[in-house]
Amino acid sequence: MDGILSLALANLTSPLILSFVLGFVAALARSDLTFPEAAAKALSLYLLFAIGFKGGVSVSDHGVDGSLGLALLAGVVLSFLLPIIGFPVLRTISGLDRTNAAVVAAHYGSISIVTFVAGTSVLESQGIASEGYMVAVAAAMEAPAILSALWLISRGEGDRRMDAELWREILLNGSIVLLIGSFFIGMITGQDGLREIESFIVSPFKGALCIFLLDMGLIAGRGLRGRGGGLSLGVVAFGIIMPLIGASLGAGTGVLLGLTTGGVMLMMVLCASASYIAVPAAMRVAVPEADAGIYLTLSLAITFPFNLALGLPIYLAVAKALTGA
Amino acid sequence: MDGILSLALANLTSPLILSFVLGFVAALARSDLTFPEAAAKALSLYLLFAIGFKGGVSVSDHGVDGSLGLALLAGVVLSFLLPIIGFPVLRTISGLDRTNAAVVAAHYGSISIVTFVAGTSVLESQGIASEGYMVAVAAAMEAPAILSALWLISRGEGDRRMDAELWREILLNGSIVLLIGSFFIGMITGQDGLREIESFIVSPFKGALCIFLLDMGLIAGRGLRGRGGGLSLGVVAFGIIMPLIGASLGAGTGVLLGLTTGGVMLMMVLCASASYIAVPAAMRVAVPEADAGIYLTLSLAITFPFNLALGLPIYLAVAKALTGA
Amino acid sequence: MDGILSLALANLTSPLILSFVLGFVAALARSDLTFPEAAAKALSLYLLFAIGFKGGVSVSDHGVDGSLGLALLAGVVLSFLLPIIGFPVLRTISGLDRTNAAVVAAHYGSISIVTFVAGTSVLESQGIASEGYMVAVAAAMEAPAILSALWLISRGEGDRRMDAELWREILLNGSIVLLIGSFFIGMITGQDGLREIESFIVSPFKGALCIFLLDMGLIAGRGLRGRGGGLSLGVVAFGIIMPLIGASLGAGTGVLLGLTTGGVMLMMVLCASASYIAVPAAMRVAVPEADAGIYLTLSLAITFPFNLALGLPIYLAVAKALTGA
Amino acid sequence: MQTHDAKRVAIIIEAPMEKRLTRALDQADVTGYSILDVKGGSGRSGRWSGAGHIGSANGMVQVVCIIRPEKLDGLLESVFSVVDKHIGVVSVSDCQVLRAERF
Amino acid sequence: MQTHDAKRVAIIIEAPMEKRLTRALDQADVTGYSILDVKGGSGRSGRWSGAGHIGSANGMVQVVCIIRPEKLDGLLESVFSVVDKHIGVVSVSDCQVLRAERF
Amino acid sequence: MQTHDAKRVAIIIEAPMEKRLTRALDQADVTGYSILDVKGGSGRSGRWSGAGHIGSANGMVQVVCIIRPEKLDGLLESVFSVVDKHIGVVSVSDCQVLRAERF
Ligand SMILES: Nc1ncnc2c1ncn2[C@@H]1O[C@H](COP(=O)(O)O)[C@@H](O)[C@H]1O
Ligand SMILES: Nc1ncnc2c1ncn2[C@@H]1O[C@H](COP(=O)(O)O)[C@@H](O)[C@H]1O
Ligand SMILES: Nc1ncnc2c1ncn2[C@@H]1O[C@H](COP(=O)(O)O)[C@@H](O)[C@H]1O
Ligand code: NA
Ligand code: NA
Ligand code: NA
Repeated sequence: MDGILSLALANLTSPLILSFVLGFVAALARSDLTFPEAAAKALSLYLLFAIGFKGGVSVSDHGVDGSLGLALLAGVVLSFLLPIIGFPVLRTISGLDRTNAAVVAAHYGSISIVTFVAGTSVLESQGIASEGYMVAVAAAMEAPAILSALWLISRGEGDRRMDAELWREILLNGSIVLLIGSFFIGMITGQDGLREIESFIVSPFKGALCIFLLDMGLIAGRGLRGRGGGLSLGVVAFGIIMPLIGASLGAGTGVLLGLTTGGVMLMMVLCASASYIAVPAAMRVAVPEADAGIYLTLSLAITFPFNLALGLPIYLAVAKALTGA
Repeated sequence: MDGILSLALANLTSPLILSFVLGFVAALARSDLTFPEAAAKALSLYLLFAIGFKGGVSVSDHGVDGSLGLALLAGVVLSFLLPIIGFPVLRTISGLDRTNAAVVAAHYGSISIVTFVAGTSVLESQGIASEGYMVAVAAAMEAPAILSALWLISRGEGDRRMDAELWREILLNGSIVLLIGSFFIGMITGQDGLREIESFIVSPFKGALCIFLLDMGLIAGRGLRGRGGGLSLGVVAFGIIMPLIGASLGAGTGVLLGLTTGGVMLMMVLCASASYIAVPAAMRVAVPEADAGIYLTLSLAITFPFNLALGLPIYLAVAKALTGA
Repeated sequence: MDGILSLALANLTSPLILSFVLGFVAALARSDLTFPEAAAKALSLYLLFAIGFKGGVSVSDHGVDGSLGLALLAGVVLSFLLPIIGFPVLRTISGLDRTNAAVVAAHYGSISIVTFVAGTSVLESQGIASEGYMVAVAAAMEAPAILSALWLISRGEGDRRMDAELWREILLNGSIVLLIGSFFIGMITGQDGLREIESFIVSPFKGALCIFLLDMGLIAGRGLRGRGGGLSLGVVAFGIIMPLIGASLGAGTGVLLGLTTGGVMLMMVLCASASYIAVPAAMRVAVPEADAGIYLTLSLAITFPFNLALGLPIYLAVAKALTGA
Repeated sequence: MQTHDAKRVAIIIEAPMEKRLTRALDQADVTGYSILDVKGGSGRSGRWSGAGHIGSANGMVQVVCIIRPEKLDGLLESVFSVVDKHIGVVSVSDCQVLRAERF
Repeated sequence: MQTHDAKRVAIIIEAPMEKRLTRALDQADVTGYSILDVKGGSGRSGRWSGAGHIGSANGMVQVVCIIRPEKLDGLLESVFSVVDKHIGVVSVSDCQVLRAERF
Repeated sequence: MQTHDAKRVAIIIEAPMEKRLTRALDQADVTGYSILDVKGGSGRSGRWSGAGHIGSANGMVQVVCIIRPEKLDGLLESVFSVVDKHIGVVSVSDCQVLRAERF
């Protein structure tokens, strides 16, 4: 308990979190501080490339064993399952209609790569290793949840809106392709490749992440100011309860798979985090009648900050306890 | 004198100034070299974040004493005063009407953060320390001058155009918020935080500043080509005289406050430099009838290059002489 | 032979090439992975600034001798000549009409600075030095080819479309100005200047180039998908044969000039590469009736990848053999 | 100077629907259109701004087609099939064009 | 396809005035508009270009509102109260819209 | 509110021709225009998208001029001299403006 608290405190006073807080506060105070869209996009591509590459290098260091396959499978299953678990919870505590509830739940089966990146960053500053292939698990968990949401909706209405085209779009969306692609580049080029571009993707990484989190804070704050008032208490509660449910399942799975402390923590982070890029884009197309104000705001302005500030230290402490580290 | 000359020469052949010159010449030669707006904006956010953070870390190292409060107060007073001093000078030598003269004068009470950054960079290459809190003074000096300008105008016309909304916009404008915010982050996280993101905000800083100054050169050159011909000799002269007046006041204040050599120099830089972001934006809204061609061009294409190329070495030499360094 | 193969293999598994391949494959698979235009532009300005600066520093280290003048002259002559050599070849194997053939040929007299940058990067990882002034040769070769193309067209039609304005635009286009300008900055500031901004322009360079090549892969892949099918076999063949013709002429010239191994290789790269920035922009204005789909696609989607993947190791092996290294 | 009657159709739609819309236009044989970025706005679903957004789920684009009057109905029908349930505004106005052979 | 008469109002105004304009629109009960970036231009106060600018003092934006004809006068009046002393161009044209219930 | 008849001319043209077009406008005494970015499109020469492009050879821009009706012919002629052989669409529509003294 004491460990969690001191960890939480260290986390809360890290430049990463403080940068997020700065953005958040600036937005709530209605400052005109904004980040150019192109710069934010470029920064996110940089983070994806770097995290994928480093994951690949780490796999090339330790070799691939059966656990990679198992972890991927577990990730896909969890991504399918989490919305189905979340859906009745959300319906019960919020009273959202079937469509909106299904769409919101889908976000929690998928993942937030920035939360994942922040998680690896916490591990790094504590000198805790983790399975490099967790990056691949992250990529694998992006999409399945979408299917669960559509199944939940169709049970009520009996129609489907997913065409082949939309599937292609989701599975080949930029984040997934870049993450997997750079993972493979890292795996192929290994330490030699890393040495060549280390001072681009390793040393400035944390600073770049600060700037990115500053922008995320701005977006989350603006979201909360714009729509936050409109979120019912039940919905907001879900945005905090669901990560904890997800993290518990992730913890169990991680331990069953025999992952390291770092690996268990990252699995928890993946399950606890909610998508705000891939799933919203797919939902806009497939379920236009769902209210984007609910799902985007909840995922960005409630769950993301919760995970960043409180979730990460909790998940790490639990992972440590479970793996006896 | 010899010291100034050799300093000026060293300054003039630094990559920073040469990058500015390159942009300036390219613009005058009507090259199509341009910097994407988003990239320039992102770069300026980076510079603000880095300079604020480093200032905060330095304050966390040396602790806060009464001098911080005094320096802030002095900065605010100077920001109020400088336009009121500049206004009659400008009226006399240029014959501008009251409104335009007041608006132009306001720019000289506020500050140019890039000139400030270039000043810290000159100090660094000479290994001269300065008070970390000068960053906070810079932020405090952004806005008061605007009030002076409006007071000068209203004395003639008897109206005011500042509403609460505009004040909020000015005081919470992006630059101020980012500067102050990152200053606090630096203060809270101190050397530990700095170590984490050093290779992002310290090592590449000077190179990034080069690129930014290249862009500033382009903008200044284009401004001069577009509107430069329209500036009367009196107005141009003001753009060079006023920085010297400001610097003198800054020097006196710095010495009175007992600042270090670096601190005195930076106080001079703040007083000598003219705003080209915060004040123009406010003036567009509050005094739309003033001619943006005059104030933007003067500040960007005359005063900024003057300070960068000649002002900085002069101010440093004076600061050294005054503090006996 | 064996040397070429192992070199080619090392080249093909470098992060640089793999990043390009990732972009290329993502585009062919119709992923929505895209790079913001502003970020790509900013990255290209960074690469130009860094490469120019480093070239200048290297000249300041070794001093300027007569060989610089000779190399510049040779570059200009080759830029004029290559389109005139390429034109009949292209007409013969592709049957393109005079106008389109002339315009396509012009691209091969000019140069691709990214191919050049990738070439210097290969040299660096092998620890092979090269003449710093090759950067200036690159800049000198950008434009003359355009004149040759217009001469080839006018022989058929008897008209010219180049006005003074267009010449100014071409000769002062952003890439040339930035390259030459930063070359001079590097020459003036030398090692001192380099030390100040090294951790901006040297250490992260290769990583930044990876990201840029990823984007080039996306563009090339999209080009190929969009228009690739429309390129006749003869045109495609030209896109591979012409670099080899150019490289041979470059090799001969480099040896005659007495360049080092690295210098010979870079001269080959310049002659082998095809423009996709300066020349297309000029042709859009001067020869609007030419089909941009042909020249842009050929240069970007055929010749650029060919040079990157196969050309560079071949040219290096030949340069080594010719200079006995 | 000789001009010809035409219609200018402007469609404001969510960015994730852009490809579907242009595909529908292609299928309706409307091969001329231009796409402009919309950087913010307001509608029944509230205000939004593109600033700082990282995904494309939140943005909108404006697609402008200039077409011969007789092709308007076909175009509107195929546009409608895409826009139907979606956020989006479709407006049509009269205009004149030079070089009618291009349309 | 059934269309309805509407007005398209396009306002080009300095970026620092954008928020004031949209606030005036909100107050005039005009809740539908889209904002587009203007990257350069020319007017009585000379030429300008957004390229490389770092503040927003220099830029302009275009705000487009499509409204029912009967709301035009109210809109113009509230726009005018903001645009009055400011740089800016206001143009109004006729158009047709689908789905009139949205306006 | 008092409005005045005017014409709105919208020219979509390749980015490398932008300066030539605005020069022609200046020479035809049309000193009011705004330039907007076009981020993609489709025409007789196929589809294109600005995404990721590094040169300007590939982009297009839209130049919008609002002018008094009597100046239209002069404008179109000088525009035509530039657009002639080039990719590009010119459309003209009627509009009303506030503050006619500005045009
Ligand atoms: N009347 C209108 N005029 C111009 N743009 C509109 C209008 N109504 C909606 N829009 C645009 O379409 C988006 C979505 O509209 P809505 O579906 O009403 O929320 C808005 O954010 C605006 O960008
Ligand atoms: N007649 C016009 N047509 C289109 N845009 C215009 C016109 N007049 C002015 N503008 C735009 O409004 C800005 C300011 O105009 P002005 O106040 O006349 O200097 C210009 O830079 C253009 O972007
Ligand atoms: N009918 C049209 N309506 C709107 N934009 C068009 C139209 N035709 C062409 N364009 C634009 O002009 C560009 C070049 O057209 P084109 O010369 O026909 O290939 C296209 O890519 C579009 O951006
Ligand atoms: Na999750
Ligand atoms: Na000042
Ligand atoms: Na060549």
